[in-house]
Amino acid sequence: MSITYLEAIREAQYEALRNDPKVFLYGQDIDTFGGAFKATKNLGREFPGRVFDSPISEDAMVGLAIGAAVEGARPIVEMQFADFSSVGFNQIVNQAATLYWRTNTPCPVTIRLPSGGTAGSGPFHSQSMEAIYAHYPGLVIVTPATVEDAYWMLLESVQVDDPVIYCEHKFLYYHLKSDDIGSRELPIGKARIARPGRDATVVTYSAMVHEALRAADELHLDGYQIEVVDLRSVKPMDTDTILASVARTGRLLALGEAFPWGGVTAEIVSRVASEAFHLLDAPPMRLNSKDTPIPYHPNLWKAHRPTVATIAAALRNLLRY
Amino acid sequence: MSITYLEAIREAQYEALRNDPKVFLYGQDIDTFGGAFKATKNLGREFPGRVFDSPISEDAMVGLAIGAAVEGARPIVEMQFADFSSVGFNQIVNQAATLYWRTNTPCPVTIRLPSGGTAGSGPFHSQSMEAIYAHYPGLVIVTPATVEDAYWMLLESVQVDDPVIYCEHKFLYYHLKSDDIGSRELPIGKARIARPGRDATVVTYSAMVHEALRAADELHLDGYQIEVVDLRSVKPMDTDTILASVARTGRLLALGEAFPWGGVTAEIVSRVASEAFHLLDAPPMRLNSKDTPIPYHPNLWKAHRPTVATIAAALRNLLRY
Amino acid sequence: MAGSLVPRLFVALTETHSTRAEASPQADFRARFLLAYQHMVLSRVLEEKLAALYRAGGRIVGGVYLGRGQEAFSAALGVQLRKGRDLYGPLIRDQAGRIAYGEPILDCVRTYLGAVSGPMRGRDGNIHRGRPKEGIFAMISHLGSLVSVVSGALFARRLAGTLQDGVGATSIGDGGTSTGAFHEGLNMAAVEKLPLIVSVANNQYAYSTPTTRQYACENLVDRAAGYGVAGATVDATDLAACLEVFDKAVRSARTGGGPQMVVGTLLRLSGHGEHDDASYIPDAKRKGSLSRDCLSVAEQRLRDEGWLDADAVRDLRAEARREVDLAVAKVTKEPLPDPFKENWQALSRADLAEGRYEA
Amino acid sequence: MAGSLVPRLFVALTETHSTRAEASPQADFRARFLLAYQHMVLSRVLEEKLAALYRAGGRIVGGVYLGRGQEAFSAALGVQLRKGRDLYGPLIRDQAGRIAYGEPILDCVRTYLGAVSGPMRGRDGNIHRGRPKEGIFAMISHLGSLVSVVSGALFARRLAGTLQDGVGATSIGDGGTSTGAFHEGLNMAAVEKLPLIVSVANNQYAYSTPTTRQYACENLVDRAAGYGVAGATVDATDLAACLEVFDKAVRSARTGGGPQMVVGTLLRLSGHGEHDDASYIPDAKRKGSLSRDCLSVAEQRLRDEGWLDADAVRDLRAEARREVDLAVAKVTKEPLPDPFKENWQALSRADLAEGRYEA
Ligand SMILES: Cc1ncc(C[n+]2csc(CCOP(=O)(O)OP(=O)(O)O)c2C)c(N)n1
Ligand SMILES: Cc1ncc(C[n+]2csc(CCOP(=O)(O)OP(=O)(O)O)c2C)c(N)n1
Ligand SMILES: [Mg+2]
Ligand SMILES: [Mg+2]
Repeated sequence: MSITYLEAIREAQYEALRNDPKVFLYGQDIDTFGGAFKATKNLGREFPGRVFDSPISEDAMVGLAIGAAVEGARPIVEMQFADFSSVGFNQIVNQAATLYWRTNTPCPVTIRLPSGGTAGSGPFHSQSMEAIYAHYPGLVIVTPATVEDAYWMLLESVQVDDPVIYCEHKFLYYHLKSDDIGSRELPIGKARIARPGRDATVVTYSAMVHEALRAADELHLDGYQIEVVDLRSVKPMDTDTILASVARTGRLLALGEAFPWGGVTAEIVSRVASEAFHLLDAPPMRLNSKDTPIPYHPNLWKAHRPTVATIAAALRNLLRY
Repeated sequence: MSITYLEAIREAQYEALRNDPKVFLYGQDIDTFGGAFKATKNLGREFPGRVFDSPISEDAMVGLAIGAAVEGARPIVEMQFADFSSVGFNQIVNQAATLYWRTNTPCPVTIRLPSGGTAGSGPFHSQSMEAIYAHYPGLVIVTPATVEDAYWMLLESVQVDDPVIYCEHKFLYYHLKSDDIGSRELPIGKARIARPGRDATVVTYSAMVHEALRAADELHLDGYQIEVVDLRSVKPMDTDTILASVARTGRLLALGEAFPWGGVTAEIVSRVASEAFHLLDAPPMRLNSKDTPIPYHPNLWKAHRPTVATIAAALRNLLRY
Repeated sequence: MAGSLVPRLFVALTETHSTRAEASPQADFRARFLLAYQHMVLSRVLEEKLAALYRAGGRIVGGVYLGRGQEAFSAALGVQLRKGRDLYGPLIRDQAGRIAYGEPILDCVRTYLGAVSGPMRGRDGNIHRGRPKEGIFAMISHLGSLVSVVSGALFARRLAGTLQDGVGATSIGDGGTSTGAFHEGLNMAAVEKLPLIVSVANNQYAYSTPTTRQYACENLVDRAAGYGVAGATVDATDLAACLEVFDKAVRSARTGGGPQMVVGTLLRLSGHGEHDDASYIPDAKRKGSLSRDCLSVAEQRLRDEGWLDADAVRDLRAEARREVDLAVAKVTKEPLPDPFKENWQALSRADLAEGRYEA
Repeated sequence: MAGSLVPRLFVALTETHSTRAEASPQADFRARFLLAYQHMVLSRVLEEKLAALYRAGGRIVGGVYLGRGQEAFSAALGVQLRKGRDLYGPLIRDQAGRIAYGEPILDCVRTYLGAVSGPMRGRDGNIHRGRPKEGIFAMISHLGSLVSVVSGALFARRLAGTLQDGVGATSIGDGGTSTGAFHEGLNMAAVEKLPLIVSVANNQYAYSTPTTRQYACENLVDRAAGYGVAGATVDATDLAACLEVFDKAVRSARTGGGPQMVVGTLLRLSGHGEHDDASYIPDAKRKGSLSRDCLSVAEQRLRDEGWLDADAVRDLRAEARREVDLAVAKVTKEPLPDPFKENWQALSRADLAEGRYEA
């Protein structure tokens, strides 16, 4: 019996609700309906009075969670899609993120952002907003890439006394399976070597970890050993693990699904360039999605985001150097 | 008779209104009152029926401007402070920024963001949001650092058929003066060598250009020639000019007033590291504000943002390398 | 009137419509009723086809969102609008209103199928379509955000002196009224006294969420007074009533009455999308008074008035089916987007575009 | 009751207040009136001092925002709240309400002067202060955003079973009602049937913007019905009327009446901030009926009722002045923030903090 990435998110919320009466869930269509993606399936029935359907009011959803957190609650807010957090943006970056620093009052709010592209989702149901939130002080941004991390990092997020933006990738919901959720391996803030190698390092996160692994397989046929680092959380970013990997391989490709200006890949490359300049045998490279909104039609969507083919091509250039 | 940075912004809007009947201004307290900073002083009287006081509705202010732009108008929206654009965020990044790409309809909206820190302004009247907007496709982000650019780039912004986020720095409003607004030197998208040098390059923008110039003066006493590049617009970012400067100096400090995670400085460093790796004689450096909200009290605020002292110190480290 | 080809038997009525000034109130009403009904039928048939294509799989990627049951409310507003001179910001369930406004059904089919020939060129899909320069806005997903945009277009026309008696209309659902964007937009429209009609389709659910979890007022029309705008309610399953209420609202907006809020009550007769069986809607509601199908209600009226007999109705549906099949057949042969032919630029000013570190 | 030291002559009344259950309605009203008046005086005197410090320059950095003229409306709500058991989210012009709720004036002075000993430790200033864990929230600048936050705190207490008869109150201005946050927050509070009191101080201006450019309804209370919440209006210059309306609203909220919207009408008797001479307010308005100073109105009533004679009023002001001067003198000697002693961390979890590439 195996468990999917989506089921792991559901199970983690089940556990969180079971372990701590202070936990409650607030979001659109998450009670009876179990959420647009069924990430809260049956939780309303299993935990009566602790799972709430919200009006379509993202600003107030986050505001309500913040006020509840001040009173010691540990709410989990589900955004129906990450893209809609744009209308909850202010409460997240200016209210939740500043509360502890301003008033010494912890703000243990977890905000789930169903993120990333899937075929046919279009410009407003596909966004990856981790860089937007990571830019603001006062937030922790996690980006699980595995079933195990989806589970353990969500549980840990709920326990963190600071606001956590939990970016779950919709592309992994159903496809990604594991035999079980395993045991907690790493805490938030530590990256993971998803695949050891010696010729080049790909530093990435979320769904792109799997594209990178496939590209690494492809290059393995040519005899290259590509190391893949899964950041797990983009803020904090585990720079030590990144630098250690680059020290081994001397080559860096920063890979992400978000828009190309700024963002996680720029942060990765600039950290390595600043702190491990002499470990680099080749100029560090970046690969992101294109600088346009995310297209609806699969023909365009597939070309908008990095793919195994473009990642492999980038790696070949990096290795050829 | 000299003109301040703030007056230049006012004059540019005067010109824009005078040159083109399609231009109108929409914002809080900008009509009779002339705006919180007086950037629209008398414009309501000089152009009756074209300067409008808005309700406190940033989302709708931007939405109204977008709809007007669809009809061929060229609105200028004043946010009272950049920080409040957080509640207009969705209309900016999802409606204005996607309109042309989705529907082939140009969206010539200019949104003025009074940005950056000043003593005693605190966490919600001091923010620099250029990186937040630059991350999203479909927007042009300008960051004038001089009286001349404040004037000419605002006029040019209004003429651009795409949404322009015009980040004006409040710290420069009154202090920064020029004898006249001169003539248009460079278009949006081209950076400027604010000070030529040969030992190290500081790439920066907006108010930090002036801090960098002072730091350069300081290092000049030790015989160092620091080149200062004023980006003028952070998106597009004039990478050629940056690379050419780094080719001359071999050393890079990316400097900005925004928060340290991601943002303009990460983009600068990663571009240089990727495209001019071998031009660098030392690891590229970054200097930003601290990773906390912007403090209210001057003692803290002065320590939160880069200063001549910290910039000079960073440059010394860079040169010592 | 519809850009789609118009069944022969309606040409006359259509003309009556377009010259309605002279026509008698009764003839005028009859004409609009028949015209709206025609659009409702075409909309229903088109959406049934889309649903079938969705179930068949393969061709339609992403979701399908139907206006089933809301055709009367949507079309009744659409027939009041003059393409171009009036502005329209349709939302999720406005296929009938789109047809009535004059959006060719090819725009719908091409957008659902992602054809490059469509208005969205495969870049956006399904209900996220429009031609702003022709007066019909392309909604983004964020609910409520069109209210201020349509208002802005009216605002600009008034400034430019080109508004004349033009109006703008946009739709929202019961759920969408909870957004800050809706509030800010409608309040601003009221402050600016714009000729904006906001049609609120209260179909009892926002996705799976019942109105009890969406608002606490008696009736959403109670909000009109708080904005200082005119408010009206209507049984949205009754085309005749819808025509009346929108006729009044649009007239009032045209003649300086300011924003108009029209709240229609009905039940969503489909899932939120075709992926959704709406099993959360209790039988009581499914069988309740709100669950009347506006199309049957309209057909009953047609028979009662003797305006259209069963054969005519059958012909009309057949005609609509032919039109829809033609459109689908045509679009199916059209080219799909080609990533290598895309310019991949979000800005109109190519010289200001960036294209670094991309896939 | 005020945490600030209480003038001797009020101890008795204060006790009457705290045991008001037994007291006669008249005695109770008199007690609350006198108590509220005391807070109003202290607030006015404190703010006059802040304004003086601002004009003197040097010590206060940034703006000063006064509640001058709004003391009655603000204090009348504050005296209804029980610190800790009830929650309070004051806004720009609630100095009197803060004192009434029990915020020590030292919190105010320390925040304005940026003393590390204050609740905001120099990190935030002026009106952006509070002690959330003690029931008083620290507003961020973005208007409207406290409505949902205070609602959330009530929501959590109800979930935890600790709410009992507790209520939450927050304030907004005429301008703040135009924000999406206000709409979403109040609507959500109504859906959740929370014991929330929203006091709307319609002081005719939002900074320089008159209400004609802010909303188009007759009276902002017209919005209450649209949210399905109770609505009431009051002449906010009349302390007696304010006490009555808030007494009713808070009682109703305590006893399951759901959210309460109280709209007070008055004129802002200061600039938006002390930097603003408010020259945009026409003389007609300045001299109009709304321009009554609630403090004089209250003092008139005190004399009419024979509750307090001129000497007592003088003593009271003198006492307040002493208290304020003491506070300012004390704080002026306290240490200012030291960047080297700051931990410069936005997270409570130091191990998750980043600190790279910083100034
Ligand atoms: C701001 C925002 N939040 C969430 C969503 C996701 N969403 C899309 S449709 C929908 C339900 C809309 O309900 P309603 O407004 O009643 O319209 P209906 O579907 O019933 O026609 C939701 C929650 C959205 N589109 N925008
Ligand atoms: C969302 C947002 N936009 C703009 C501002 C800037 N601002 C601060 S106070 C103010 C006027 C507020 O007017 P009102 O709500 O009537 O309160 P009053 O000052 O009259 O008490 C404005 C526009 C803000 N604080 N928040
Ligand atoms: Mg609905
Ligand atoms: Mg006001």
